[in-house]
Amino acid sequence: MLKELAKFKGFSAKNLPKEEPFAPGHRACQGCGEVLALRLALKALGMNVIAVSATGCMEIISSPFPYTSWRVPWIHIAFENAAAVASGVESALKALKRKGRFPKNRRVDVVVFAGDGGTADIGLQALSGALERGHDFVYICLDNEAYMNTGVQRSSCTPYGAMTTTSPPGEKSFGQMTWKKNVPAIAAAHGIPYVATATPAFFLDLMNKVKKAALVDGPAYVHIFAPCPTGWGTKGEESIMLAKLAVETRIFPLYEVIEGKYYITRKITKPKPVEEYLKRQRRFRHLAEEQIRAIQQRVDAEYERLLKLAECL
Amino acid sequence: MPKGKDTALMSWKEVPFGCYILEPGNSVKFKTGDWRSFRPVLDKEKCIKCGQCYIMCPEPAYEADEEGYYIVDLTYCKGCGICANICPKGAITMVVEEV
Amino acid sequence: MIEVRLHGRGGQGAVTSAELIAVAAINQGKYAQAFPSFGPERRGAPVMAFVRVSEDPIRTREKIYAPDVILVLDPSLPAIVKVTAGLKESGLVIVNSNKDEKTLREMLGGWQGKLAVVDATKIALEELGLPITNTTMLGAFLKATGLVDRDYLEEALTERFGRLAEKNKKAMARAVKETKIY
Amino acid sequence: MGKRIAKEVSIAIAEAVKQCKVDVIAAYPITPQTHIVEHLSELVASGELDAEYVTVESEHSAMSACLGSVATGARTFTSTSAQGLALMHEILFIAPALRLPVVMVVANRALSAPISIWNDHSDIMAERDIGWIQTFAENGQEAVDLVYHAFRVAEDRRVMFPFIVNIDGFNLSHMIEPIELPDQELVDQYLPPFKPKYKLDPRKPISMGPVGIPEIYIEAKKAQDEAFKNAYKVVVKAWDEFERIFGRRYNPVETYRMEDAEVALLIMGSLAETAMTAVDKMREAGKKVGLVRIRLWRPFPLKDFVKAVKGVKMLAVIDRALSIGATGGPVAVEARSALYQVPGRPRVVNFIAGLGGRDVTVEDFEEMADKAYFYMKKKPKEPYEMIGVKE
Repeated sequence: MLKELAKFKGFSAKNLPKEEPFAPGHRACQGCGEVLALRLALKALGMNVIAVSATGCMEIISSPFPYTSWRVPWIHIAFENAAAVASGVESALKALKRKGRFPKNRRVDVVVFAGDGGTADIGLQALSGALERGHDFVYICLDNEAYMNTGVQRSSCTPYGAMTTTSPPGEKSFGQMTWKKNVPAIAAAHGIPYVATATPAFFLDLMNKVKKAALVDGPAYVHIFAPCPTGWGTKGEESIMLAKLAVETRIFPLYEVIEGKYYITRKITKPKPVEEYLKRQRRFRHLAEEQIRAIQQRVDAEYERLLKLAECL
Repeated sequence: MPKGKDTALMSWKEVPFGCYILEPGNSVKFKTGDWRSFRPVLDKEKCIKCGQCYIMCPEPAYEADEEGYYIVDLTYCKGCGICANICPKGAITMVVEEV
Repeated sequence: MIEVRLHGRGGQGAVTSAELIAVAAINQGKYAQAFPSFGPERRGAPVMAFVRVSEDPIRTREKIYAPDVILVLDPSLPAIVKVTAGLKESGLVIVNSNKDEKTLREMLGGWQGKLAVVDATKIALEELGLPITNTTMLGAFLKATGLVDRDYLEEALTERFGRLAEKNKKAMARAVKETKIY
Repeated sequence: MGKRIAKEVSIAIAEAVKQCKVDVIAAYPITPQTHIVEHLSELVASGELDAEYVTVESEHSAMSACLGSVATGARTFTSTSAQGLALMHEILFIAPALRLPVVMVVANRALSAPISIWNDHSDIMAERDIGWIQTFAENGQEAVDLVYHAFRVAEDRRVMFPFIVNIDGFNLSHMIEPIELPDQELVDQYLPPFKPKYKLDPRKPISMGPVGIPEIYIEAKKAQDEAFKNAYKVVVKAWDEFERIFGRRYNPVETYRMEDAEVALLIMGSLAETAMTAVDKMREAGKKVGLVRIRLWRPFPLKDFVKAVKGVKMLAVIDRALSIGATGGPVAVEARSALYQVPGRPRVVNFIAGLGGRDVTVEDFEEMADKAYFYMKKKPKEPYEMIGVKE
């Protein structure tokens, strides 16, 4: 175990931080799972944070002038470069601390929030660069599996079979024809100290992982699965239930990669069938049995692979 | 722009430096409660004060009162129903918002 | 204003020679410009570098079309490149070669003007253990032109090469002695 | 004062940046900017410069990291060229809008295709409208001096705009010439520490880069535009102060032998030196030719420019970039527009020269002046023409 994490006891339902670094009055959709993930992540991090947002839903809903939901210092520059902006923030802090222009012992966590498009597609190069250079920062991908901000277009994190406005089903298509890009594995391949997956349905797990990500020296990546009622065609009240179901069907397994070692943080021994998850969402409504079977097989195989990775300790 | 129908928020001379927002978290001034068509109603009899509604609220709109019950702030509650959906005791019901 | 064109091969240090001449000239109070030929050439390819030296501030950024002096660092170049192109009639060619004057003039396309020759490759091999002739050829340049003072050139060498400067100075000194002027 | 020494201009620029005590450098290598950033990384590696050197993976990230850095309150520098500048394009607009005063040296170079690493002004002319303060250096000394000036102006609280110092790629960046680097003490006297009023700091949180809804966007842009125009005064004052401390005088627009000129050449950048030599030759031949050089390109020094060309019959604008399908090169279009309201304005003819590293010689400048004389009597058929193109 990393020495930076040795002292961290973890949050519990009884000792949650009182602070809400993310204020109400934001413009997220009813039942937005993404803004909940953002709120919980910031709650775990506290007020000594500099936050960088990529363009996307969370940026738009949190900052329409003259209102901001950010109670911590926050900057948004563009879509694809949040990791690079954070590199600059972190480097500046380092230089200013060394030169005595910022309190040396004051801990400031630099955190990036970006969506799946801003992470897996357009921002992947900047992310890879920042991870490789070893900046001490936390990158949080809020993955709602498509470009929701622009009207639900497919991204490389859109799951197989899902309907989006640019992966519509038709005579020759059943929606998204490719498998979801495994960004946590890409992040882990950089050899960074900490990678994790999380979802707001397991809020303590999410908050603990985000906090650990901040505690480690060097880059950390947390991939958070965040239901989007608008983009998925689901009921707002079911966001948490769906996120839970994604874990229980093994569609979105929860794990950590600490210094390259995989740890499954919630083992699913009796998985529910994926169909149970798929059928509750309009984006999968068109799927035939054949595709559902393919998804089930893929999920099983991926989980097996993950188990093997975790066994190789 | 028709005369007198000016929609500008302020004069250009009043735009803050860099168009920054200098007051942290001032979105609390923006009341999202009027987005709501359903309202959560808590049955204190059933409530066990577990705080799931508070922690899972995306706004966040829930706060604990002196007795430890989590009470929704209707200024911000958009009526999504997550709280009612996840409440382990079924203590929250969504009712149609009266106009 | 005196304009010098240096011919070498990529990696042989023609640009460094040009720089050292400019540094020496500026340090002794003159004005100078040195610049490489900005090309995609890589190690081994024939390359050029340029120097202008003047008593007054230099106010042109043209390339050098009609040089006063040509400095050839590599003995094989005259056979491949027309090194005397554009050279003024009153100009001077300084060349690294072990050939006799007649053969050399033939190699230089029948150049009848001033000519200075030194077997810089031999000197460099003996003094530096490498066929890098740029500093050796500066000795020939010193002797043939007198455009910069030896002290300033040696100072520039010291600054540039640090602990390797002595060897280079020795090679340069030998070239001063062994350069033949026709 | 410092001693006049022989330096490659790029190295001297890096030394000047060191003297400005930058905190963060984020840069990506591109020819012909490389010597600047290589030398800076050496200075950081050797400990001579206490700064963070961020070896970003692209120019887009270079500019992004720079903005993050300045926003956090660190003095920040970068340098690029051509394709690299083009790759930054999106972020270049954001820097001034967010009032983040990064300083950048651009070693001007042609844009692809065909790929060309050589000098012209195509790269920077595609970035005219980004809202950065921009100057053009004529020689190595000026390049260095403009770096001190850039930091001083950019970080001034009345300004707080990013700043580009343009130097001609290779023609200037790779030139070894005499340069005087001032004593550190004088630089410190000239350049106060960077103390922005607003920055990213958990002790006083602010939000930078919010969404500009239609009810605020135009007011935000008007505020930016007004502040930018006001930067002119600080630019000039900082040159006054520069003269007081370092003894060298710089103006937004320079003139050479313009006393009674009927034809004036107008140019930006290092080729002005070659043009001066041409002017001298033509003066000797009895031709009344002068030279105007724009040093401050943005904000455009309208009054200085109009004053500089007053009384001239023909203004021959030499553009180092092509504005394809337009009514002239970018500088000519600017000059024509600037003069339109001026009574008794000179006629403007436009030559495009020296694209992609093609040499522009003294003879070429003479030819352009001669053509300007010719066009006094006979109007040109086209609004601009290219010089030195083989038919």
